[in-house]
Amino acid sequence: MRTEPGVLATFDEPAAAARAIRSLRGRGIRDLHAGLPAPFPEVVAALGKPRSAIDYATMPGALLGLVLGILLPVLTSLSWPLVTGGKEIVSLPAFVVIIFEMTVLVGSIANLVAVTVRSFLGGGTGAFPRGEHFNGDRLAVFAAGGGDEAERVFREAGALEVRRVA
Amino acid sequence: MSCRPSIASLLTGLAGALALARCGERPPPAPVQPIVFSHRIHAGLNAIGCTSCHASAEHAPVAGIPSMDRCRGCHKFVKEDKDDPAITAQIQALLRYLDEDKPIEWVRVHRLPDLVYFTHERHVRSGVQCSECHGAVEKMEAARQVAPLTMGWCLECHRRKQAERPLERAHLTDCLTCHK
Amino acid sequence: MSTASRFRSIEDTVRATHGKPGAGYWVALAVSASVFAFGAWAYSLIVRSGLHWTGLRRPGMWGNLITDFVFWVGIAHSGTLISAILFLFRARFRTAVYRVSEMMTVFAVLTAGLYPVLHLGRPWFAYWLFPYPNERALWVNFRSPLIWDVFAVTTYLTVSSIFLVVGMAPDFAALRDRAEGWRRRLYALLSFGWRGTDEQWRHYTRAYLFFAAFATPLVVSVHSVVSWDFAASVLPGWHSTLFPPYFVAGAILSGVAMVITILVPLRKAFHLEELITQRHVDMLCRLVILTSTIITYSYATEILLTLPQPATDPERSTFVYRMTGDYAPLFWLMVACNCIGPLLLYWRKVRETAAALLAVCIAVNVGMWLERFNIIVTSLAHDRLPFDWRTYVPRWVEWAITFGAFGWFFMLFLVGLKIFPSVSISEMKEEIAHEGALEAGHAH
Amino acid sequence: MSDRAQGGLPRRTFLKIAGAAGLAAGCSPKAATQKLVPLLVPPEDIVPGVPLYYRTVCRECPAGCGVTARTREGRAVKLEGNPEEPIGRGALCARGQAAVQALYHPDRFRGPMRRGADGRLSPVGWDQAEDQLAQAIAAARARGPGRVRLVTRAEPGAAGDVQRALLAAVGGRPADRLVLEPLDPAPVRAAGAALFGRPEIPALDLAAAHTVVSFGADFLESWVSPVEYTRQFAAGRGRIGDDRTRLVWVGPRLSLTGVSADRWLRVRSGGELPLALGLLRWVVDPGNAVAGLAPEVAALAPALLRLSPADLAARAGVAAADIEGLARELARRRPSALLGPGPSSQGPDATALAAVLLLLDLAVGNFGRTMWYGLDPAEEVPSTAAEAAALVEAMAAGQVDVLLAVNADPLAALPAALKAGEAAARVPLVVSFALRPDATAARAHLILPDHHTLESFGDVSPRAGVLNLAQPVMTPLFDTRQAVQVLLEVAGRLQLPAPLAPSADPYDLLQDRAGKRVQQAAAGPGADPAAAWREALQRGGAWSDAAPARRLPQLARDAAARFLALGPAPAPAAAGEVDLVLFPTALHGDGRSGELPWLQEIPDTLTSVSWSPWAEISPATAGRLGVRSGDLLALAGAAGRAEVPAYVFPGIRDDAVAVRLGSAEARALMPAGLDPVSGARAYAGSRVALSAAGRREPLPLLEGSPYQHGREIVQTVTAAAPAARRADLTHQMYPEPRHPDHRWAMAIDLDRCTGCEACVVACFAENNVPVMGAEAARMGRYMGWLRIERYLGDEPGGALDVQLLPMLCQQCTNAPCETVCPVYATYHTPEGLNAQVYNRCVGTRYCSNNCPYKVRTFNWRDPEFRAPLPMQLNPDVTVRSRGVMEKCTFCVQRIRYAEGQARDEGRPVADGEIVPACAQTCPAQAIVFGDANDPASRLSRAARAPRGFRALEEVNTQPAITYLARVRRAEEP
Repeated sequence: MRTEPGVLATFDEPAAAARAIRSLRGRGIRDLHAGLPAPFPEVVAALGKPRSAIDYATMPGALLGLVLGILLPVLTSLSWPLVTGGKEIVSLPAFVVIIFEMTVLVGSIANLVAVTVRSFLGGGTGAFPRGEHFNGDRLAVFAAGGGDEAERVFREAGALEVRRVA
Repeated sequence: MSCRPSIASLLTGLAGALALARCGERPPPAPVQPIVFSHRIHAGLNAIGCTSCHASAEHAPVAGIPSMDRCRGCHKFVKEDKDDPAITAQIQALLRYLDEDKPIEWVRVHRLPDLVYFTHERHVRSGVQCSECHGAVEKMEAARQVAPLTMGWCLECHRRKQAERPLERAHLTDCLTCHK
Repeated sequence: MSTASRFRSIEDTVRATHGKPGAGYWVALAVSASVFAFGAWAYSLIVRSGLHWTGLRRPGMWGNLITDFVFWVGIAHSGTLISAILFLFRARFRTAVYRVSEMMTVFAVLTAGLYPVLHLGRPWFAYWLFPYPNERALWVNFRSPLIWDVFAVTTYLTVSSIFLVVGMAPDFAALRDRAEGWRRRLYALLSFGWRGTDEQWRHYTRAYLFFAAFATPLVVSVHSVVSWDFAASVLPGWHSTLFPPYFVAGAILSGVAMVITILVPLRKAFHLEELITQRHVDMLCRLVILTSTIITYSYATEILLTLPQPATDPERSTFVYRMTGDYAPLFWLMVACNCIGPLLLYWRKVRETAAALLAVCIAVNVGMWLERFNIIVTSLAHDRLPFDWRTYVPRWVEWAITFGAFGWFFMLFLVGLKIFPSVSISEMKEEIAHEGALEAGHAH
Repeated sequence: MSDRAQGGLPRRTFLKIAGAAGLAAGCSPKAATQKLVPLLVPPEDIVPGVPLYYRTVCRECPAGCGVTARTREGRAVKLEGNPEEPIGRGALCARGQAAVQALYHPDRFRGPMRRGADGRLSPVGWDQAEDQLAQAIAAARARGPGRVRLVTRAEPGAAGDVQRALLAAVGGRPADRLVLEPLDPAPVRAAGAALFGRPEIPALDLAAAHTVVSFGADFLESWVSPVEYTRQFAAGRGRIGDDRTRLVWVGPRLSLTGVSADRWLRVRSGGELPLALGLLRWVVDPGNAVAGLAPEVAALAPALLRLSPADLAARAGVAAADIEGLARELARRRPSALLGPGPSSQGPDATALAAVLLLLDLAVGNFGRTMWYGLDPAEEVPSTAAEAAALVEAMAAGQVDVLLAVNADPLAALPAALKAGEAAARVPLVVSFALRPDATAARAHLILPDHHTLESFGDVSPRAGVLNLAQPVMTPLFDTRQAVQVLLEVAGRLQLPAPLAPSADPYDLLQDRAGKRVQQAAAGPGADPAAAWREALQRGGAWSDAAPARRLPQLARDAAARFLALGPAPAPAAAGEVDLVLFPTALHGDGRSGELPWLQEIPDTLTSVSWSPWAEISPATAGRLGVRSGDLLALAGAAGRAEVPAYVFPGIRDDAVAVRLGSAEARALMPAGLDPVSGARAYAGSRVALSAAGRREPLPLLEGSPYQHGREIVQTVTAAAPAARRADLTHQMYPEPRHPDHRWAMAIDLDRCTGCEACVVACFAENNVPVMGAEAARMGRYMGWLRIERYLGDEPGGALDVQLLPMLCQQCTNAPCETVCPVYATYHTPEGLNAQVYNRCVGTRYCSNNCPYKVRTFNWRDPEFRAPLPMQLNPDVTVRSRGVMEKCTFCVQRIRYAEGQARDEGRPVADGEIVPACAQTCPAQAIVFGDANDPASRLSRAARAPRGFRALEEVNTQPAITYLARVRRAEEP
């Protein structure tokens, strides 16, 4: 996690923050980060970052589950074939449940791993200044490498406080 | 089958069960017998065949342990070991039993749980060597269990034999072949 | 009132629920704990000398314990339904209530999961029900519905727990920032280093969507699988293709009823009125009415389809027995609780008076328990060979275990309330910001 | 399984008790560390793990069937019939098999005991005990004849001789020896004596009879020789046509024998004689022109025609048409057999009834075709009830100094009204030879426990030409001594002029009598008597088919006349009074085998009651009294009163109540009255006042609903419609599993099955099925693998149509129980068995829920086998621990054994080589077991019969068991 100097501004209205972000980006200051108590759509939209690519972890996970779900019952039934109730040794209809449950299970676990890596345990904090928390009643926008211009824009947008972060 | 919750029953799932399997596989050490009977001397040096003492192995479920009469048969004459006083001492101990007409209470070495239907006859007749399960007894001083005698161990052999003639040996992996 | 101050007030209300517990709380906790303890002791009798303590006997090999299992799995349903399905449908009213119902789900599954083990003849071999490589080279019979159960229930427990924990992380972060002492440390742990950067939110919201997407079919599947425990058999009264939807609807009915049963006192006790409003309650009541009508339909179908059969048909005989035989009173009580009772919720008066609302919802839960009891017990008591017909009456040990489970559930719940945020803070904030934006829009 | 449940306890107990060596090797290992105790000298032919068979004889009833005892490691584990022996022919009834539990009964006396001044029993040495007895006898002898009395069961052999000799030696009269056989049909002997001068029970061949009419003679349960009669009777069943043996049951109550009947004539109690006279009258009526009538009987016509049919019918309580119909049948279907009376019809006019029946037999020419005189050795004619009463009087009058009770329990067998207990209190020395505490032993001053039959030598000749030999199958368990030996040793201590026998050793005694006979029989050129004797011991006896006297019995002049008149009509019953019917059952007989666990645990076939006495009343009576099954009834008769739980049973007349003989209640109610001619006890002919006691004592019932509710579970066929209904199973979802070499299957002929429960006892014995006790039975936790389902009819209140369905695991091809087991504890073996692997079972009990036949039993708690009962456990079968499911295995251990044998001899398993315990012991041979893969096997042929159907076939479980539908009688023209 690199910490680079920049300007940190706090707001109490998501709308205001969104306004500031938009004008900053208009001025070419693009390295922006926000700290949000909730995923306010307007702010997220203003930052205009691409959609999360977490799918690329979840989908393979689900597929793996699917394969395991097929292999487990089939292979174990064949490893010691015992006839029960005059049914086939490999009776897929009966295995569908297992296949489905395994898909969901492994899929969600993959999903969990992915989100843990990207959003938890210090993941995904990017350049946002360490030690700064905005889970409460305020939200903050950090302009990495921003200077006086950034300060001015923030003030215009109606930031509650604006300060430099070394 | 054990009715008391074993330790393994408390921790369910893979880890616990594998642990269980492990401890099942370690055969116990040789027990202390009332008198030191040396299979090495009898079966090894003197090359006495297994079934000449364990008489019913070929025609009964249990191999049987030799009667005191059978011991007497030889030890009527063999009363000492010229060059090993230790052995003589043991023979004396045996002779005391014989004089008092008391049976020797051997400590059991090989045990299968009651839920298993095992017959020596079937195994011996189908050409399984005694040593395959009991090890090189003729090299042992005190008989000890060498094979784990666990289901997996039995099964390993049964599967091997079955693979030789899959069709007529299908029953080798049928549960009821070994479980009663 | 500025957005920020409303944010703060939300946090305050939620933090208030974590305040020093009053006498009432301790009494409730003590009661549920001791009920649980008694149930546990009663069960120890069975472990020590066998199931002869129960009223079970051929042909009634299943009774209270399995009834309880199905009942609790059912309870577990509403949670994921409300949080996941309604999330996908963007039903905003869920926001205020989904956290409580999710907590309920997890605790209910934890309760339900006990029973399959408890009812075993040799519970110390319960681990044999899991497929694990073992020295005996033995696996499980994947053709058995009971194995489907093992997979369904464990999967459901895992996924719904993940769903709950992940969903709470941002809230824990919010609480962490304002807490001191052990709470701060605990919340720091539970928030998994959440800092609420846009980056984190970006992946988080996406992942949350997927969890919801996974959980939704899972909810439907789990109770279908449970229903197959019966439907896959050849027993008249069990062997029915109607069971899966019928069971799922029933599960949701009992679950939502349970949510209301818990929410109504909760919002009183913790003054969550402005977060959990009457509107939320009304929406839940609609769910109850909807599912209750589905249930009524299922009952009717089952009966009406079998009655035309010849009188000698075992299927028909079983249903007639259910309605007129030894257990008839239970059957009609069930109908009253599940089919008639919920209709009262059409009246606003009933929905708004806590006592009446509670009465209806508790009645529904009693009714749903009876439904499972009727399905299991009456069918078994009246199988194909009349010579073997025999009734089953639960003994005190079984009742002790049944109520012990309620003790266990509420014990967990009460503890949970004091640690978990019982309303989703972050989503409430989002709501408010959203409304704020709308107002701003109107202002201009 | 659990240490407590089996293995451990049995073995330890056994070592303690028997101290036998080398056993641990044979028994299952389980205890923590085990000792292997070698034998000092190995007994030849006892190989641990290999069964060893001995032939001996059953003494549970006077029939005296031959027995094969299977022993393991020197202990008897199971009793089966002796296939060579002409009476049992390899079959053994429920009581016979239960004898092994008397051997291992936990309450058995460990040795001789003497009652001290404090009234408590204390061990005593044999010498002292015999001395005391000898002195007492010597003293009594000095005081004149009749001071020493001996009560015994019928001992047609050396034992009897010794008893007689001893009494004679001490100056006793023959009458001083009371042979106590409560159910002996003395009236039949008396009638035979009066009519033909033959005081015998005619030998029967029911196989030859086209119609059997039983006047209360429960010949399929306990009457005279049930196993033999069942086999003979069954031989004529299982056919569709007119040659099928038909059975007509006459009596106020439908007994289990009556269930096998094609027709039940509900005469009122005491109506048997009028009915019989009605039949005789019709037959001899010249107007009916019955052809081939025995002239001497035809000559009785004048006397008989004086009786009015209407009056007879009224007295019998049946329609005159029924009497005529039956008479026609007797005239048409010859030969036939008319049997009776039996306990339930043995009233004050029993001899008259017996006589009329014999006359009927004579009239229609049954003698020489279905029955013969001359085969009853009559060497041990049981004493009459009159003699028993006389003994009790003598005892009460203080005229008896020494009372010896040998294998007899007079205090329990005689009616309470006789007050035998009080009388015994006046006898200075009561000596009981009982094996375990009984009523007499409770009052005995000296207890000299006898060996069990399985521990003793002896000989029994139940019939001319049949000599069955008893020999020990194992070393005695306790410090007991065989009664004959004790008597001889006691005699030895009296200064007698000559010893009673050369030696007191039972074996010498056996050789001295039976041995001599056999060797004489074998004598002749080139014969080796010694070998003959050895062979006789090996085979369990010596049997010569003594040609019965072919010449017909001669009717003594005017002997018949006295039996052809009817006494005055019985007084009408007072309000609330009903006829008392006392009946024996297949499981308990006269009750002598006492409270053996199996006989207690196994439900009575007709009522499904276990562990409790019951009183049968008709639904109408129940309605009148306002009671339902389980409510206590108060029965008050002239003899005494008793309270018994009611069982509402449509198979009994409204004017009667029925109580099982052998129960304390029956004893209390048993009338002291006699049949004056024969001196036999008049079990029938008394009335009791019936009222509700107002209390309830729920009966342990096995039955749920006794009605089929229109489901046609048990099918019947008629000559008109000879094929059973089969479900259409042409559309199958899966291919049927292949059974490469064998597919074990079973066929059960419902037309032969009499519901005698012998198979159930065999199953208990073979498979270590636990006895759980009365509480469990009341709770419905009966553990039997095989139960006989009994349906009373189609709908409650409908026509009475009793059907029996032996229900055991159907070993389905598509077994519903298998698919639902999560751990493969139950599955389908390649040989078609539905296997249950106990040690894999976790106890979800889903299999039982999904079993349409509900044949799986669950171990709700650990079974308990009180020592030394564990010694009976079959080592080839585990004892299941609590929490696991169990069920019928088709005796897989026997299958395994036979397959092993075959493999050793390098040959395929032969058809009929494998016989499950139930099939082995079935006296009616109703059960056939075999390989369904072999189209030529006996099983396949039986199962192909058009009568064949499968239980609940529509469920498509494809059972391995085929039931052969019972044949309904074609209506009489």
